[in-house]
Order: sequence, then structure tokens, then C-alpha cells
Amino acid sequence: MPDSRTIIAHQFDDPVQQHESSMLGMWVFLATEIMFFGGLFAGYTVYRVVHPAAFEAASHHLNLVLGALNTGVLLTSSLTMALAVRSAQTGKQRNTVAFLITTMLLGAAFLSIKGLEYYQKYTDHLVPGTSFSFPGPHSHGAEMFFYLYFAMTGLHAIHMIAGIGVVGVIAIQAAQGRFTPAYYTPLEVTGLYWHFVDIIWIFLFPLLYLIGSRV
Amino acid sequence: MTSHIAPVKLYLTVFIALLVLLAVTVAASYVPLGRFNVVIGLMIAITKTFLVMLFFMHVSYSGRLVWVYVGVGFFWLAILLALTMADFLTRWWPPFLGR
Amino acid sequence: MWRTLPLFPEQASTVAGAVDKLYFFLIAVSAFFACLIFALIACFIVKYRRRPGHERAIPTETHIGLEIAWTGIPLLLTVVMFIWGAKLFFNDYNPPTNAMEIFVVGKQWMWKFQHPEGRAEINELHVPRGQPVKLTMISEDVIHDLFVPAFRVKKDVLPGRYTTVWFEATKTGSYHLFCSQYCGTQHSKMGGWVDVMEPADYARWIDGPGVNEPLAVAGARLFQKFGCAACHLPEGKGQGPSLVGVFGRPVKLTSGATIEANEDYIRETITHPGVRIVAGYPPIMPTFKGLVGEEGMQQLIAYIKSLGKEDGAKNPDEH
Amino acid sequence: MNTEPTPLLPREHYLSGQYGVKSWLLTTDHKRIALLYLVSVTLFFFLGGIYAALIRLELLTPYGRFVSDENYNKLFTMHGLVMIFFFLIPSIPAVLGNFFLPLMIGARDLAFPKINLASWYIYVLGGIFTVTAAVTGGVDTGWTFYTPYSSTYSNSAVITMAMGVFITGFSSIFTGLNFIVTTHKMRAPGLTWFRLPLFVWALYGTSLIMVLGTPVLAITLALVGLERIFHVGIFNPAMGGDPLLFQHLFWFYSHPAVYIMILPSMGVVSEVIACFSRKKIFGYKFVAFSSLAIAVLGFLVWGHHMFVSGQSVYAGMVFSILSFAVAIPSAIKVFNWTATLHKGAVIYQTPMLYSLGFIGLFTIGGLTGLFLATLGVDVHVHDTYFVIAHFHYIMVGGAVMGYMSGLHYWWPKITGRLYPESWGRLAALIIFIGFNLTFFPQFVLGYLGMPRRYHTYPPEFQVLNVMSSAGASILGVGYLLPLIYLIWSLRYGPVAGPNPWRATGLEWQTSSPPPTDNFLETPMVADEPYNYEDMDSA
Repeated sequence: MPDSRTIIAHQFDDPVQQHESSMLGMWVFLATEIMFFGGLFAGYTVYRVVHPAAFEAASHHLNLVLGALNTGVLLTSSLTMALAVRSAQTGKQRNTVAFLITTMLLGAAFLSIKGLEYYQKYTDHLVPGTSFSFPGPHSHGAEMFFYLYFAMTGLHAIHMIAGIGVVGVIAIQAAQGRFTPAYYTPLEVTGLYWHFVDIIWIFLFPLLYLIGSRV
Repeated sequence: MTSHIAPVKLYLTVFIALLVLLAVTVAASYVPLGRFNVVIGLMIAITKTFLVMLFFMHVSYSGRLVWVYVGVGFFWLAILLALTMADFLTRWWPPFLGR
Repeated sequence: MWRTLPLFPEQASTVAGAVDKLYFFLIAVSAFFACLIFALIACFIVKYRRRPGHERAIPTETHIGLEIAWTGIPLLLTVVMFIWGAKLFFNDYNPPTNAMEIFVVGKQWMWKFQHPEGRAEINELHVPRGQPVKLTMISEDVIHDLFVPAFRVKKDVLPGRYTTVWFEATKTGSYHLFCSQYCGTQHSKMGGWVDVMEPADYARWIDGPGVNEPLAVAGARLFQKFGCAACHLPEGKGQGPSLVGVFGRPVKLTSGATIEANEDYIRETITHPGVRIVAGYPPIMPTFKGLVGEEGMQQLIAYIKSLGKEDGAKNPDEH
Repeated sequence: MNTEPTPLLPREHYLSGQYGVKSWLLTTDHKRIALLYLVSVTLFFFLGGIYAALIRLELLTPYGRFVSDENYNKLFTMHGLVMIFFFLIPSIPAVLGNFFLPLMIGARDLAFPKINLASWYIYVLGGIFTVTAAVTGGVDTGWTFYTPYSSTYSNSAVITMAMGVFITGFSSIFTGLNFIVTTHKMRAPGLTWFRLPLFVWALYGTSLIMVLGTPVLAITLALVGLERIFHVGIFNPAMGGDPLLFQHLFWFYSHPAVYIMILPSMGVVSEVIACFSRKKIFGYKFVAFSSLAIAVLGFLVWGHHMFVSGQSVYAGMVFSILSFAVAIPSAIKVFNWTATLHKGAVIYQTPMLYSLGFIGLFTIGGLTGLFLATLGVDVHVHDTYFVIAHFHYIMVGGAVMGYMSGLHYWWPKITGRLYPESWGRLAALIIFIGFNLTFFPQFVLGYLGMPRRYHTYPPEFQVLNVMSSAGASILGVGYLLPLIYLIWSLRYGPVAGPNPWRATGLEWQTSSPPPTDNFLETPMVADEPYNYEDMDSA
């Protein structure tokens, strides 16, 4: 199986060991990432229990259409990422590059929509701080909600930006023909990261946009 | 290396399932179900996560170790949430109301 | 010599003896295990030191029985420690119903004590001997902690939420009062004394010179000044719920939940009135956030409590 | 103990060949990176030591006349931060672990050598932020950064310092990640899990904590920083926030962090006790699994730092019983080490003295931990010098003794030369005596009620404080000695040869210092670890 183009670092004995190590390393890193977001999820859970009514009221100030659209965009980007890996497995270099670029474009679309939402929150005075104003009795719980909203989606967006950068590097490497059906580990590892960022959003969407019912 | 190559059809099926679940979760938020809104929202999110991890992330074809570390990540998150909430949920229990 | 080199703190409260008893039990258990291990190690390293005639170790096998024993025995002992400690802890959190109540405000870097009779003091707390005292504490800035070593009690004092601690002094005298949660530059100077007096002396002291009006009276004036009385009519016919006899009772909220009308709830409804509305009333109360300081808050709470006291028959807390 | 002719240094090893600065700063060799870490953590250890010396100097008198209250607060804050994040946490894992994990499992390097180098650079970057914070006014929040003091009220360089800790956290995450993957994937043929040295088991448990705990601290400090900058945040009571949430998140990492410090030491002690009793470790599997048990249970007990914080009484009880549970695996280890000595052939080499010292001091530290887990007693001793004494017995009496033990044990392997034995024994003795004199009086002070972080204190506590300060000066001398004789031995120490202790373990089967690729050919393992009985009768 070792292809002439397979690069084996000196510390490894064979490509299988190298591949498995990289994959395990990424999964361990993702466990770390879960805990990194975990601090925010813990804060969210606490304050949702402490301010249930405020969270529901504040959640309804989020734009459900844009949120759902963004979820769709991100799910699609996960599909294209998975297909990019599959194309590398089957040795279809052109397809790999095309799917990676599509993934990046979808990621950029996600960030643009997110930016639009942030802008709307800014004009609606829903950014926590001195200019924050929220009608009704729940203003301080709502401010907490929006603080968490910005912290959680902000951290997620930072991960998206990093992800787009990494996918870009991988796309260039793919275009240079660095990956073969025998060696595509960096691509697969990047794919794991991208899907993970998608999963975080899969949780953020119902937790932030879908509190209570909108009726 | 993961020699397993999943068919494109599988990826597409998973993708469609994810979109259907997205539609369901949005639709469910228009039905007043009280506390079950959050239960449904989270159940659907967990289902979506399973789909993404098992198929897009190839966990279903991966070795035991990957399963272990996927579990470890979520288990430790559960520890963090459960023991933190052990404080916040019981703080106002009788007979120590508010103390 | 004990004045320059004290080795054990004074016992001056009802719980001090109980805490010390548990402490001695822990010392006994620890000393036993520490001595056992030290003795074994000393014995082994001397007896089995490598020397001519004893060049090689004598193989031993892992002994499952031993492993179970030294897992199981410590486990049982810790269960005893847990139950014993938890019982004391529970007691720390259950002030007797006849406890006299004193309000405490901590701020960088001083303690303010407010007796319900109206006398206030700074960095010094006078209490009668033989009378349970409950401190209801809040901070104006960072987290502080009220610690009286002679009483073996300690509790963090938080901003934005009341915490309580209680004790019953058993010996007259002056005892150290410390802030034991790091609170900034002069943390180590945020302390003073607890003066335990004979009840008769205390009664004289509390009526002594410089006494303000009782807390509840001051609270009643605030209640009028802020216009609370306009809505919170005593018979419950106003736009707000009646506050008579409400303190310490469960209150039904519009959300369907029930909450005890305690110090924290009253505090929250004054600063954030819309968050938990009493069922059957409109959410029209304005916020008094920034208008009522911690002292004003104490006065209002004392006043609302006293509304219950007048209707004594219904109030289980009466003493 | 060598009857063979004086050994010679190998002609080629990881230190030879390349000498330039570049060969060090761009190295991906785990052994050289370990030495980079060794130099950096030593610098931070003595920096933290200077802070400690100033603290003890101040506490000689009760009146606070030596430094101002503001500066005193900065001193203990910096002492804690430097010692914990820049010495104790990286000490054994990043120095001894980095050097010996691949050697002990028969690998050529860690799984990700570049990430390993990156982790050192990240550590240095974090260190630069810390030193910057120290020289631009210092930090006065205590190493615990409690809100709202840190987020709102403190006027010191909190953000710079939090950045330093945040960044260093990633160095620790990368080290842990590297160790986990290396242990799983790079073991030599035949080296099954139950043939692994116990040091490797301990490092594995440590790595789990690093990987799963550190990110929570990182996000928490990031939130504190944001709150300081924007004046809104989730710990802010004015916004409906709860400062106790900070404590939960902080201790979720910072309690397990204690096990990051102590677990690797326990691993070292297991190696050393077996080697210098010339015996198989008693209850290998129990010692191995107790490391994992500590790593997991260690995450369930953080609330015992919050018994008097206003946390729910019920949560307090849950955390109390879980805290007792974590004491059990530690007890198992102590008993098994003691049993290993039984019928051994004990040699009083310096590493052994440190390890025996470790067992003694750790036993006291662990037993006094029970006092703190006991709710009713903790209420009295919480945030007093009792706690200070307890955790110094764990972190200095335990972790640092273990580090010194390991450093002496493996010094011949790292440098190819032996340290001077009698000086080593003397230093071990001085440290042991100085340590006990410093910290034992603090137990008494704590039960008397002297709160921690006190710049001034009631005069009746002075005698005990003077004893403690006197002990600290002895301890200081004890720590300077190894610095001197270990450096001396680099040039003048006798050449050690590949296995001066006649120890088992793969790291002793290669030359000292080892070649760059560790082994000339990949070793095979067909035996249990610590088979000293067979080795000595051969």
C-alpha cells in the first residue's frame, strides 16, 4: 500500500501508524474543543435556568429565518467537505479541489449571514453594554442572553474563520497533487475539524433561536 | 488508512435527513409544547450530531479508540454541566430557601 | 506562654466543641495511618537495606486480600467522616427559629453591622451570650467572608445575594473577626472583634447612646417615601399584593411557580420588579434599582417582616 | 555500584553533532525540547522562589512593615501563578515526561514532534506575558482570579496575566495530546498496556486531565478578560450574573490541576521505589489503575473549594463525598509502595531518599486533605493557613520531591554523567527538614484561624510564623544546592554508562546520553516491568 508519494515522518514505522496517530490526535483535540465550548455551554445552562422567561423573550428577538438558513448552509458545507474527502479517497483530484472551494464559499456565506445578524442586533440595541435596551421587565436576563449569544456564536465564528483558512491551505495542497488515495490524512483531519464546527452550530441553533415556542 | 469508501448516495441520504430534521426542529418551535420544546430541540440536535459523526466523520468505520475519545469528550462535558447544575438547581430547595 | 504561642483556638460557641471533637477524630485517624506508614517504611528500609548477606530482594506476590483491605477500610472510615461532617454542616445552615437577626454589609474594607433595634456598628459586633444570632449578610462590592475562629463559623459574603451564618456564643469576651475571602488591598485589615456580653449587659448596650430608630420604623418611612404604600395596601385591594404576613411564606407567581418571600425575593422585586410577578397582579411596579442602597434594603425588609409580626398568630417565626 | 571498568560517553548522542543556537531553537527532538523546558521551568521555579522568600520575610513580623499591602498581595499572586502554571504543571510532564515517554515505550520520538516544539514556544510566549504583567505593575487578584474582584475591582495587570495563563494552557494541552497519541500508537512491539512502566500510566492520566480540563480554564479566563474590557459579562452580578459560576468553572480545571502536578510524581516514585528496592512493584495493576481513577475522580470534586461560598448545601454534600472517594486511589498507591519495600534490598541513593520523603510528606498532605473534605471541619479551616499547609505538602512535599527524585534518577541518562551522591543526599535531607519546619506550623496557625493572604496578622501568631520563615530559609538553601552540584556534574561528574542503577526499563537499554533516534534498533519487549528479582539473580 505505501505509495511512493506517501510521506512518513521519521518517528513512525509505517503509513498506517502515521495515519491512525493523526486521526486520534485530531479526535483528542476535538474532545478538548468540546470542553472549550463547554465552559460557555455551562454558563448558558445556568442562566437559562435562572432566567427562563428572559431567555425566552430574548430568543424571540433573534432572526429565525436567518438562523435556519445558516444551519442549512453549514449542513451543506459539511456535505461538500465529506465529498471532498471521498474524492480524495477515489483519487479524483479535480473534484477534491472543487468541493473544498465550495466548502469555503459556504463557510464564507455563513459568516456573511452571521455578520448581517450581528448588524441587526447592533441597530436594535441588543448588543450588551451601555447602549443595550430591551423592552419589558426582563432586561437584565435578556442582556445575559445576548451576552451569551455573542460569546457563543462569536467563538463559533472564530472557529469558522480558522476553518476556512485551513481548508484553503488544504485546497492548495490538493491542487498541487499532494494527496493520493494512499495519503490524504491532512485533508481527512481538516474534515473532522470542519464537521465538528458544524456540530457546535447544530447545538447553538436550537439553544439560542428556538427557546420556548414562537406562537 | 481508512480504506472504507462510503457511497455518494449515503452522503446524500444523510444530508437530506439532516435537512428534514432542520425543518422539523424549526416547525416544532411553532407548536407550544411547554418544556417539551427544549426536549425536542435537543433530541433533534443530538440525532443530527449522530448522523454527522457516524457518517460524515466516519466514526462508524473507525476503531474503538475513536469511539472512546468521542465518548470522553461528551462525558466530561456532562460532568461539567451535571455538577455545576447540582449547585444551581438545588440552591433554592426547601428547607434552605434562598440561603 | 500560650499568649505568645497559642496552639489551639478558644471554644466560644455551641458548635465549637462539636467541630473540635470531629477534628480530634480526624487527627486520631490520620495519626494512626501516618504512624503506621512511617513505622512500616522505617522498619522495612532498615531491616531490608541492601548489605552483605542481603544482596537481593525476596520476591513477594501481590496479595489481593491486602489490596481489598486497604481499599475497603479507608473507604469505610471516610464514610464515617462524611456523615459526621455533613451533620455539622447541616446544622450550620439551619439557624434556630428563635435566633435574633443582625444585618451585615461587607465592603472594601470594613464590616457594618446593623441591629434590628437600630444600633449600628463598624468592625465590631456586640452579641449576647446564650442567644442564637443569625447574620444576614451581603456585600457592596467583591466577595468577602465573615470568619470568627472562636465560633468555628465562616461564610462567604456575596454581592447581589444574601447569605446567612448563625452561632450561639457560650463565653463572654472579645474574639477575632476576620475577612477570610481575599478582597483586595487591605484584605488583612478588614476585621475586628466580636464582643460577647452577658444578656443584661447587652440589653443595656443596645439601648445605649447614639441609637437610631429601629430598623422597621426606618423601613416604614422609606415605604411611604418611595410610594410603595400607594399600591401595596394592607387588605390586598391595591394594585400590588398586600405585604402583610407575606414574609417567609410561599408566593404563587404568574409563571405558575411558587417562591418563598424571603430576603432575596424582596430584594429582587425591588431592583427587578418584572422578573417574578405575584399571580393576579399586573406588572406595573417600577424599578428602584439605584434608589435603594443596601441599608435601605435592610430597612424595607425589616419593615415587611414586621408586618408579619403584628399579625403574630399567623406567623410561625415569631419569638 | 559499578564493578565494570569506567564507562565512556558514547561517541554520538543527541547533544553531539549540532551545537548552534538554531539546532536548539528549531529542534524537534523530544530530548532537546525537554532540556529547553528544563531550563525554562528552572528559571520560573527560582523566580517563584524569590516571591516566596519575600512573602516569608514579610510574615516575620505581624505588622506589615517590609512591603506595602498592595505589593504583598502582588507577591503571593505572582508566587502562586508562576509556581503553578509555569513550574509545577509543566515540570515533570514537559521535562521528564517529554524526555522519557518515548524512551520508555521504545519510540523514536513523540507522535507529533513539531507540535511538541510549538508547545514550548507557546509556553515561552505565555511566560513573556507573565513577566510583562509582573513588571508592568503586577497582579493582585490571587492566583484564583476570583470575580468580581478580578473582573471589575482590581487595578492591576489582570488581562496581561490572564493572557499569559490562557496561552500557557495551550502548551499544556499540546503536551497532553502528544502523550496520549504517543502512548496509544507508538509502543514498541510486545509492550502491552500491562507491561508499561507506571510512569507512563501516570503520564497518561495526567494528559487526560490536561486535555480535558485546561480548555475550561482557558475559556473562563477569556470571559474574565472580556468582562474587564467591556464591563459586561456572565459573572457580573449587576447583569444578573453569578460570581459563583466563575468559581465552578475555575475549579473544574484547577482542582484536577492538582493531579496534573501530583500524578507524574507518583509515577516517578513508582519507578524509583521499585529500582532501589530491587523489587517488582507491589500491586502493579492497582497502582496503574489508581492513576486513571485519580484522573477521572479528580474531575468530580471541585466543589470542595466552595463549601462556604454560598453554594447549595446539597451540592456541598455531593462534592464532599466525592472528595473522600478520590482519597482512596491515593491511599492504594501509598500502601502499595510501602509493601514494595517489604523484603526488598533497599539502597539509599538520592532518588530513593527523595521518593521516601515524597511518601512521608504526601501521606501528611493527603490525610490533611480529609480534614478539608469533611464539611463541618472545612467550614472552620477553609481559606486559612491549614489549607496553605495542606496544599504545600501536596505540591511541594509531593510534586516537587517527586520531580527532584526523577531528576536525580534520570540525570545520568539525560547528561551521561552522575551527580555527586553525598551532596545529593545532603540536599535531600536539608529539603526534607526545611520543608517540614516551614509548613507544619502552618497547620497549627490555620486551625487557630489565621486566614490566608494576610499581609498583617494578630501578634499572637508571630512565633509560629517565625518558625515557618526560618524553615523557609533552610528550604531555600536545600533547593540551591542541587542547582549548583547538578551544573557542576555536567562537566566534572563521573561518566555514568548506560545503566548506572542497573534499572529495568527500555530507557536504560540505550546509551547515556541516548542517540538522537533513541535506539539503534527498535527494542522488543517480552517481559513484565520491574523484573528486578530476575535481573539481580542473573
